[in-house]
Amino acid sequence: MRIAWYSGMAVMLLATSTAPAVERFPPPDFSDHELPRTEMPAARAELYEYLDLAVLGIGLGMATHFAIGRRSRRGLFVVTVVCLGWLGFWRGGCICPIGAIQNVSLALFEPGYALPWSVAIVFGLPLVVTLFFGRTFCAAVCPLGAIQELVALRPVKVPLWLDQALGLLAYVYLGLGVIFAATGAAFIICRYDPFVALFRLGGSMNLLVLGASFLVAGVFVGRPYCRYLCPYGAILGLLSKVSKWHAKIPPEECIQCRLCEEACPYGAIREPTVAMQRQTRQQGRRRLAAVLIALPLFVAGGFWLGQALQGPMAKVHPAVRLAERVHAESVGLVSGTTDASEAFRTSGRSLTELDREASAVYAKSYWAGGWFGAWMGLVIGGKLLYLTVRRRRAEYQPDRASCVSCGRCFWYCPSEQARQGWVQLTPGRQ
Amino acid sequence: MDEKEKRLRRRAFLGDSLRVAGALGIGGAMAALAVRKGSDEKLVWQLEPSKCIACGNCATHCVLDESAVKCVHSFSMCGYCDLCTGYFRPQPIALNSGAENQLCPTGAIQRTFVEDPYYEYTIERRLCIGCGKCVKGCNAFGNGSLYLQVQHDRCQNCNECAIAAACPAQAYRRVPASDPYLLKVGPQQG
Amino acid sequence: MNQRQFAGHVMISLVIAAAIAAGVWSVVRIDSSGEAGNRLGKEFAYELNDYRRIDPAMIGWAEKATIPLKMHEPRVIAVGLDDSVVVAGDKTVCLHKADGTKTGGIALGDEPSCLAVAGRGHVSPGRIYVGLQDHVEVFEPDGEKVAVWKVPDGKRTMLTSIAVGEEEVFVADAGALLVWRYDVHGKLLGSIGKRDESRNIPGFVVPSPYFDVATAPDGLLRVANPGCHRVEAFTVEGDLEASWGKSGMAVEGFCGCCNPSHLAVFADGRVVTSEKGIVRVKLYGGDGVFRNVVVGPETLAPMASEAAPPDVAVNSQGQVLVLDTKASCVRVYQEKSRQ
Amino acid sequence: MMESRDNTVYQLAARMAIVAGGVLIVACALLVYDYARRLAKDPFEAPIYSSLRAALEQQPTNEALKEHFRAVDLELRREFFRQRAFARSGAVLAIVSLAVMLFAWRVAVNARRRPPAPEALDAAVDREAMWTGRARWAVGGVCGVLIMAALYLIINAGLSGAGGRYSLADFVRAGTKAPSPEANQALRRPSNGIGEKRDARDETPPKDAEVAKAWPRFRGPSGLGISAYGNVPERWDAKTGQGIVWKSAVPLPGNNSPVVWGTRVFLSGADKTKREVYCFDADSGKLLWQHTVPGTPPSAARAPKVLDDTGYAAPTMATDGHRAFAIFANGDLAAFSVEGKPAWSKSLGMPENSYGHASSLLVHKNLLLVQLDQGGSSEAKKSRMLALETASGRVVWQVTRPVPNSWSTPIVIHAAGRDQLITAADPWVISYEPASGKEWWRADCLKTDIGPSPAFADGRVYVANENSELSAIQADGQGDVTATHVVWKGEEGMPDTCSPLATKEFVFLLTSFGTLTCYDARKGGVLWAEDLATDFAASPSLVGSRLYLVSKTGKSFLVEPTRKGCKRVAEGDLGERCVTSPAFQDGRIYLRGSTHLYCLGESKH
Repeated sequence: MRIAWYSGMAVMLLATSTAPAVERFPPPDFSDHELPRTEMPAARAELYEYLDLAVLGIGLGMATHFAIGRRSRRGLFVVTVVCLGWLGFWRGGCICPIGAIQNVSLALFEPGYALPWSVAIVFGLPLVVTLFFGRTFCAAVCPLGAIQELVALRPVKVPLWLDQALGLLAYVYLGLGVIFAATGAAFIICRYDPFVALFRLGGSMNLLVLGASFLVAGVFVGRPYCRYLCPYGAILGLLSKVSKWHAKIPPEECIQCRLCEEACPYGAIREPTVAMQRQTRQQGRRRLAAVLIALPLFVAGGFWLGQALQGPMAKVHPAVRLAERVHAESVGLVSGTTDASEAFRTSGRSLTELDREASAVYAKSYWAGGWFGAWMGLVIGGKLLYLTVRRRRAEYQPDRASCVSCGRCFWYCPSEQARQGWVQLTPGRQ
Repeated sequence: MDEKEKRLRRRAFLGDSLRVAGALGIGGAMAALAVRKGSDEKLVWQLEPSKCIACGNCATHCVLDESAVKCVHSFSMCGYCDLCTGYFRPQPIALNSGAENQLCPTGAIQRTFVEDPYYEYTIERRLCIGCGKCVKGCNAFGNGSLYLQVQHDRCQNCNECAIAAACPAQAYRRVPASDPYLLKVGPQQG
Repeated sequence: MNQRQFAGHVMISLVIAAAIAAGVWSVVRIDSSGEAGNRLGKEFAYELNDYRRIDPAMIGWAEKATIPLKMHEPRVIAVGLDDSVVVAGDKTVCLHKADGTKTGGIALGDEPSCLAVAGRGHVSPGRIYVGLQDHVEVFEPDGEKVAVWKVPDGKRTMLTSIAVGEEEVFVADAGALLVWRYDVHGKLLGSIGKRDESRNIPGFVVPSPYFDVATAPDGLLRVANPGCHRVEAFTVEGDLEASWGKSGMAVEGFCGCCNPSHLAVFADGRVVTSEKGIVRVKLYGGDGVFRNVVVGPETLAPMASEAAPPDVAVNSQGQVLVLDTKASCVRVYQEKSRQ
Repeated sequence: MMESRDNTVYQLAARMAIVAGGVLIVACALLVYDYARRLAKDPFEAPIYSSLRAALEQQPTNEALKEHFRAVDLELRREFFRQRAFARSGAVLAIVSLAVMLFAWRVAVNARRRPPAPEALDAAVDREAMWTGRARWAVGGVCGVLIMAALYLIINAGLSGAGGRYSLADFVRAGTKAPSPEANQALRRPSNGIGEKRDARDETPPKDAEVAKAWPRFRGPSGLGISAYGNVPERWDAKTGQGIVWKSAVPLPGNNSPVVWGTRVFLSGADKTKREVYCFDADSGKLLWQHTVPGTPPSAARAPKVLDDTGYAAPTMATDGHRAFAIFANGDLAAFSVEGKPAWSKSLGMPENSYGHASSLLVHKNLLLVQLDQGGSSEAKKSRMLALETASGRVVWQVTRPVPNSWSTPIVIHAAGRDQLITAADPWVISYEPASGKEWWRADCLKTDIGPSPAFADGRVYVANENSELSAIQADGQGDVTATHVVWKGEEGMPDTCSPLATKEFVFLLTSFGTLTCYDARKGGVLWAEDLATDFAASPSLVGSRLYLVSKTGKSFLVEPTRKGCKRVAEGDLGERCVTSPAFQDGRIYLRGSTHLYCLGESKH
């Protein structure tokens, strides 16, 4: 990322440049006038950092408590509103664990970059909680999830096959986010965060329109960002699969009433399976074998295709774009200059130096593209594997990867209603 | 305890161990990345005045409607000119504060008489939108005492600063929050 | 599914499709790398191009030769005996023959800020005077250091120009806002140009470190008063005899806050000036009437952000020598009508 | 009772939601309107503002006008900040109304919340198998979309704004070679580079007389194929060695013709991977020096696609007596001092040329002119005419040409009192001012692949090509002269690669299969045609009143044309294939065969 690059540049600048003459030129010798001092407002105090982390921690705890322990939708709703207010509108949605993926990735690949500890906590805490309790972070704490949760008023059912296929986009986004952060090109997840402009009540019109379009779509398609794009959600979904105390729908015995499945706005509830026919089973086995054989091929093919993306990948980095532009200008392929090329020429930096930097990014992009392609191959192969392996379910269960523990289904479950004492079950009604 | 229950319990234990190991792994990895360089200093965005070309992107690419970047005046570098090219349009009709002579579109610079032949210029932060027009004027003819800085009472300190991404001179970098400005300072008087 | 439900589904599908379309449209339009510029109106743009453009008919000089310098940052130029070219910068003084071949160099302890070479009428012709921020060092042409002259009250001292007469040496001090007058042995004889209403001297206004002095054939000094956009003529005793110059971006005026930044005087009294901001070198008559342009910004500062003024010198051939610090060379100009 | 209460709540909440929704829509609409207005109407761009400012500049002392301007300015500044504040309050209003709407809507929904009544499912249907099956296909679809997107990116990978065909990799061969700082300097120091200028100082452009004596470019001093010397050999024979002064092997193949300046003969040669420039001693045939042309960014590592008939070094070199210039099929352009020191080199980018780039170079005064026509259609706007400073390689001017790829070489003529650079391509014959690239005139005369170069005599430009006609254009027009300045046209004997040769009296065309056609230059019309019964690629040349024609097999014909017909004066044989045009010097002819360079003339022994 640039941070390291910038600091490197700064060191070099200090080492090579002498103070320009003008900075040594004294101001006039006033007879009776004191030079004013330039007062600058201080940066935000670190105290707030602790406060934000505390809100995150308490929010996570409360959300888990209401989703797993108390099984209270109302409690979750309150946590949702509070967290949206604090982390979203008050703090402007920065820094969030979704964006923190990139900081972590940069820290992994750029030895000069130290991950700020607050970012490490923001990134790691929800992961650990998810490992034990499922996606309670998504349920109420994440401001991006919260705002979509609140607008999901008239959800329609997205067919499961489409839902699964679109879910792949989150892995694409995750891969790209990690790769571009690793090569230091950009933090694209932050760049295209759809709600950040809404949280700040202003900003570029494009971002506002993007946020509004997600909200409008979100009225009918529950949590479109979380389900189909959120890269952090993709990670949490994987972790949630192995969670120990994931939210369950029927507290005791499932009566197969299908109410919860109808009620879930996110299509996360899976119905019980029927016994397979022998023929299907054989076919399934063959298919599984085929997918297992194809999986390494997908990965290899992905790598091969991905490394060919070296050029376009490198171009995301500003240094590569600048180097190309400067060269193109110098051989007359393009006419005129841009702000960037003009700034470069006046900066006194040598083209060789820029080329060296750009070439380094370019060389890195080969591997970046390759690994991105391999990742996509792995994801697609893995998804096919998931869709091929047959699971057995005797009752209605949430799919742990897609379920965000929002708790909407609790109210609909007759068993839950009985347990909470909201209704009296009579043998006659059953 | 029958065989089945035993097996289940073993599985549960195995699962728990894995989860605990995973949690420790995540925590450990994060900790390792965080303490690696021992830099526990909080960082904030700032722009390097010596690289800035005053292109005006600061005024419009900030996530805030009113940009966090505003003009700053280095009093110790100023020439206190009567004809300040950061204050006056290139060909002013007269050297007074009439609107027809002023360079700043929002009228954010104040001009006060100090003593013959010196005038002092101060930035009215409230009105400045960070377009950098005066910076260009001052850099072209004067000492470069007008320059742009991120104002930390306004800056949201985004994870990736939107202006940094749009800066053609790549003049943005992170600086320690305890010393969040890159000020231009000339020799003090006397 | 009844008709109403169907209509509802169609509506919802349309709304979702519209939202997706709007989202994609906005994502495509996001200009995160700032390539589309700042989108501010033209009132927010600083435009000097109209003033930078110079009517080709005004340019009365043509580049005859270029003397390349092997310097990182040349700062000042002077013409010595037999039209030799002396350039200082990079903590050295470089001596060249008139045709540009390098003949020698003198190492300095610090960055030079001004330079002059004694002419034929001087007691020791060819002596090189180098100003280094707060003192003057005097060298023989072979590089031997003869003397070091201190400036009184050196706290605010910033030496920006030296002019060598036959018996005296004048040193312009942008910090003290006056011209020091020395005899050839380094004895301080006094100062010139201090604000004095009784002698009708307005004083120098020097808002930036460019403040030039030159000797002229009429025996008077020519001193730039950049803050007032004037060239002033003083007697060596410090009486203000005449002044000329007007401010303005247009070609006949001195542009910006403070110009001219450098000047040089021909043997016939014509004055060559160099300006910063709109980097141009111009020729004025001895009476201060604008004659023509020697070279304009298109050559000296192709990019508008390059604003530093080039130092200028003149030689006995009637040529103007312009020190192009960016390209690290001396450009030699010859008047077209004399070609 | 419950029912009715719920109903009331629902009614209330629903109305509230509708009202809040209305407010939200209004707020959003206002915001969008405000945004559009802000875009469309910058307060400071109000007409009154600029008109007042203009008026003030006219009358700088009009105090009333000043007051008026100040009042307007203040109002506009207020308006500017008002607009900004409006956006802010609009956003707050929108968010608040959104919150209210959501709350009310939720209450309404809750008031009417009923447990859903799902239809009974058929327990026997294996829905799991059904949806996973579909999902597999859908995943395949997504996979396909991703692959398509990747392929699109890979194919369109390239430099934005430069035809999309170059990337950093082309500029910086990773690690192989740091790009020359020259390219950067050329821009930083637009008027000249320093070291170069020193050379340029003692180096004035060659005088016309010097050029006339030399053979500095394709088809001689003016590119018209006319020798300045009459005393050149008429007969030679490779078998016997008769009339051959010397013969030297040329290391790499190339279909370019020799150029000569003084005692030096320049040639270039190239294959798929290497590009070289050779300098031979004109008297002895000794190879004085040879240089590999450095690959300068964005010189492409991959070899260009060329036809064998074109080769990798089809363009003939040019020289101005100080430097020799060569261009190759991959767009690499290099200058060497005649003594053999590399002067500069640059790449113009891989020409997109279906047969391989073949237009030769020429020098006019201090400019090296390069016709770089490329692309399959003129719509691509890829064709350019460039003028580079001979001393530095700096691009002095370049213009985009409305033509697709072509293979002809431009000529510089002097007609109608001005220097004209004549270029021929499909369909335009365009005349430019060589010093600036300004267009003088153009004529729509040619069709399809243009190989022959234009010819010029007596104020008229002649162009011809297979599939089009021979056109005689009066070179004193302005703008599109197709209808006004094409004096006559001819249809017979159209050449494919051989350029026309024009004199005051005649225009000669030579087809690739050996028909020499003679037209009346003044009035047009065929005077005669002669079948030489062999294949030709080289252009005809004129020595005195005689034509020299060299066939592909290396046989040469010397013919004396008259108005009635032609007389074959002599024949020669080079003994090897020859597709290049001869260079004529004092008593000598330099001719390049497929593998050797020949000097023809009086043998010394």
